[in-house]
Amino acid sequence: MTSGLLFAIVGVLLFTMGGAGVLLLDHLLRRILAFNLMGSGAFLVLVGLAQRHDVADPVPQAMVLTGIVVAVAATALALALARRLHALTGRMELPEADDD
Amino acid sequence: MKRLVVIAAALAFSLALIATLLELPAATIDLRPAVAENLAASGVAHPVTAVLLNYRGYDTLLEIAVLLLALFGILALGLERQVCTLRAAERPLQLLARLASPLMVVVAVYLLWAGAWRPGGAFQAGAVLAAAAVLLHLTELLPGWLQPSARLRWGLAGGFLLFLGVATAMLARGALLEYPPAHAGALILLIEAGLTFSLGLILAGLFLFMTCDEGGD
Amino acid sequence: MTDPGALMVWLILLPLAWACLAFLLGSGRGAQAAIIGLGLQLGLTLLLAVMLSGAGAASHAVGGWPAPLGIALAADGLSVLMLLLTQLIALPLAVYAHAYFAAGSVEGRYFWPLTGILLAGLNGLFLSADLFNLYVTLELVGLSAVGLVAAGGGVSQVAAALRYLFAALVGSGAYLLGVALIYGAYGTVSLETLGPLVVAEAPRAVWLAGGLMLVGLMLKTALFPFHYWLPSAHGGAPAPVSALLSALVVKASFYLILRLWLDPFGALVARAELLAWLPMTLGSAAILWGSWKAIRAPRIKMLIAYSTVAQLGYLFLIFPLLGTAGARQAGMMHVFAHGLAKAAMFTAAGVLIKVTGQDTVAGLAGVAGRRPLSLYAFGLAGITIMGLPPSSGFLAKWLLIEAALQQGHWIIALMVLVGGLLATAYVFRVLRQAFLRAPRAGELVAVPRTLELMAFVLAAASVLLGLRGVELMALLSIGSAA
Amino acid sequence: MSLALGFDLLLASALLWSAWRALTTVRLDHAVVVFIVFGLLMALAWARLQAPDIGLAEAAIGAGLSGALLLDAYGALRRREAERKAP
Repeated sequence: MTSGLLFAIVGVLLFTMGGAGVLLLDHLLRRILAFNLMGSGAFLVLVGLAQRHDVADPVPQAMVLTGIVVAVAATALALALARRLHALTGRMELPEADDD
Repeated sequence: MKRLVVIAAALAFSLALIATLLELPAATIDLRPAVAENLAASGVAHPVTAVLLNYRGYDTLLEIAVLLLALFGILALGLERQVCTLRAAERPLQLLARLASPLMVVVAVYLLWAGAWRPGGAFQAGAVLAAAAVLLHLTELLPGWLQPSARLRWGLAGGFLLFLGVATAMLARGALLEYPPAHAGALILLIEAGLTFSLGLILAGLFLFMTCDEGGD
Repeated sequence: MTDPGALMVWLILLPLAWACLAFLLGSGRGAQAAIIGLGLQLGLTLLLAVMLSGAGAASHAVGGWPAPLGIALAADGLSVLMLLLTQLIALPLAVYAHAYFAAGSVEGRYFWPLTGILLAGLNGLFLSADLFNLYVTLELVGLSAVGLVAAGGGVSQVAAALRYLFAALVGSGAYLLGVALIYGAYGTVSLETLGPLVVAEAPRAVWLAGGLMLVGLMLKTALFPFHYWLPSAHGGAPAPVSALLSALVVKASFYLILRLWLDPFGALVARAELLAWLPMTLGSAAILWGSWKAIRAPRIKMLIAYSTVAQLGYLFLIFPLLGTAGARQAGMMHVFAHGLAKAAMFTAAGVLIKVTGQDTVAGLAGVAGRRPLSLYAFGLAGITIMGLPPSSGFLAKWLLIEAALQQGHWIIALMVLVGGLLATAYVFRVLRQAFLRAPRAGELVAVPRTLELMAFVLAAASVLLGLRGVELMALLSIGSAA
Repeated sequence: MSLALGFDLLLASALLWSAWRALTTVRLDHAVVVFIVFGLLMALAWARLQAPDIGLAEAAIGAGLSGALLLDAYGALRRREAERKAP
């Protein structure tokens, strides 16, 4: 098995682990961690799968660089919102949906 | 119950996907020859930088917009900030930070310059600049930021505006971001220099605008 | 400018430029820059539509690098219609927002930069012909929408924004994994190149990729049962933001589903015909559930938000019928009808809430006599939502029923009729309350006339479009094989 | 089994283990620190995938900046909770 394929498989596992985490965890900080794992997983699949014959491919590598910056932007926004919620309510979990 | 269902679904999905990855035939198209052939016209010698700032430079332009947008989003929350004061910190730590931060600026400039032919470039350089600012903040040498002044706003948006301006100017020649091969290297370096500066400020801002949203003491 | 490529590029550059200007100059001059920019964008879009209807679909290779090495922008009838709707709705909403936000408020200050980036993301999304570039535009749209929901808000707004953010991030994450699998299978993300490559005998990874992208985009479109984040986000945001989100943002991911469904995944879909009934079933459930919740909602903006959940359902009824041009026209007509009418409803509701100082349906008692223009706007938008002639909503439903009966799928026609009846129930709940001859308890707050005028313009457009809708939908044939 | 494959397998299991711990470990501060370790392991994985550019970016942005943001957020939570308990 090549490094590319191996890390693509790790990427799949990280993605589903992160996805399940976002769905199941209540604490917002953990959810943000889980979302980041999801992103890292998708990035590993993108590069790993493209390089499954172990030859470097600059195109997906550049895409992942873009993706990492987008992920940090999303993380920062999520943290700012979570901190705001904590400042207002003292809680780090989302309140029940207020949808009536 | 929900937990079990989600975990079972995640496991089943992982296994199915991994099985399909193992049987996937070779990709139909290989872009590597095209990347290599056009490298001479791209203005840089490092393929990843060529993809990032030339072949797919449009992605990068929009990605800077995403970063700016995150910053706008944080500022728009209207955090009730108190004045950010500096606390007393350990003198040796401060000395270390004072020594390290100019060094980090040098590293950033090197990464920016080296990006043309080897790993490095504006993002890594900007991140190092931001790390220097965070370090100065953690050692109480740099206070967190409140609402940005006009000058800081120009600094934050300047790199993006420069990129946007160059991209637009190229439109007059034919296509958005179509650099003339003779000047591509210089134009990319100009854009990267502007981006490094603004990315350093934006990434530092993501940290420094948030850190003052509550009185620490 | 005679080159359609340059027009397309300017539609993305202009909103980015005025977003930056608004950030640098502050809200007063920022709003002026935005309104001028939006006026230009509308002009450019009209020019693009005229140009394409003469010369056919156009594309622009960004950086001068043709796909698959570079990124291509492409405009066909579908993109042009979405662009047209976006600028048509954004301009009156900008004028409305300029009057809506108090000078100096933090949500007013950042409304312009965030909206500029949102519109650049939307225009970029409608023009992009590259799966990874589409991911970046999806993030631009999603994150700016979250920022707009949260801006300057209290607990419920911030919580709604967070719920929305996680839904948007999981949605775009699933989409991104799909893109990664496609790149792994074919070595390209260019839509144009992928078109002939994706055949019915595609490897299973491609099927999974399509599934991931579909589910991720459904989550972003808030299709039932993924609608859980929508009511609190659309119902809790300031009125101009709610209007932008309901009228445009959810349509962007719907547009992308439709585009990818037709091509490059058309070959896969043709092989599994039953697949088209999945979106249709979910859409039907959305119509029933959303309408039921709208009929029961105590607060007016929640009522409108649940109406959006229901109305999005119609868009997914067209999938089993997509073989005919009529079904695509019906879908796009509904996108227009709902976009204009929903923007009108949220803006009118924004006026009524400002005037009465509270947001319950019960609190509207007797408001008709005092604010007739706003209520008239709400009523006109209601006519479109219910689908009464001559509105564009009627035309959309007519086209849909016609396409359904032509192919013998009477169940789809039945869903359209049931949805219309349910919509009548919740629209009349508001109107009946407003026309009650109840003595007003409190004083009514004065509001700028511009607010009511813009709500009226949007509502009138949604009705009058019914008279010229067929001509508009003819644009859909640009660059379309069928 | 070659040395390279052995290293890759070790790295892969370390990645999965640290990801799992970041989600499940009881203490929040430990979770954040494990997440930063995960970021550094990712940087190593990128190096193994012949992607040093991403490795640099991951270490600086993924582990460094995200880590600093998360730690700062955690610190803010602790401070505010302490204030609430002892006003």
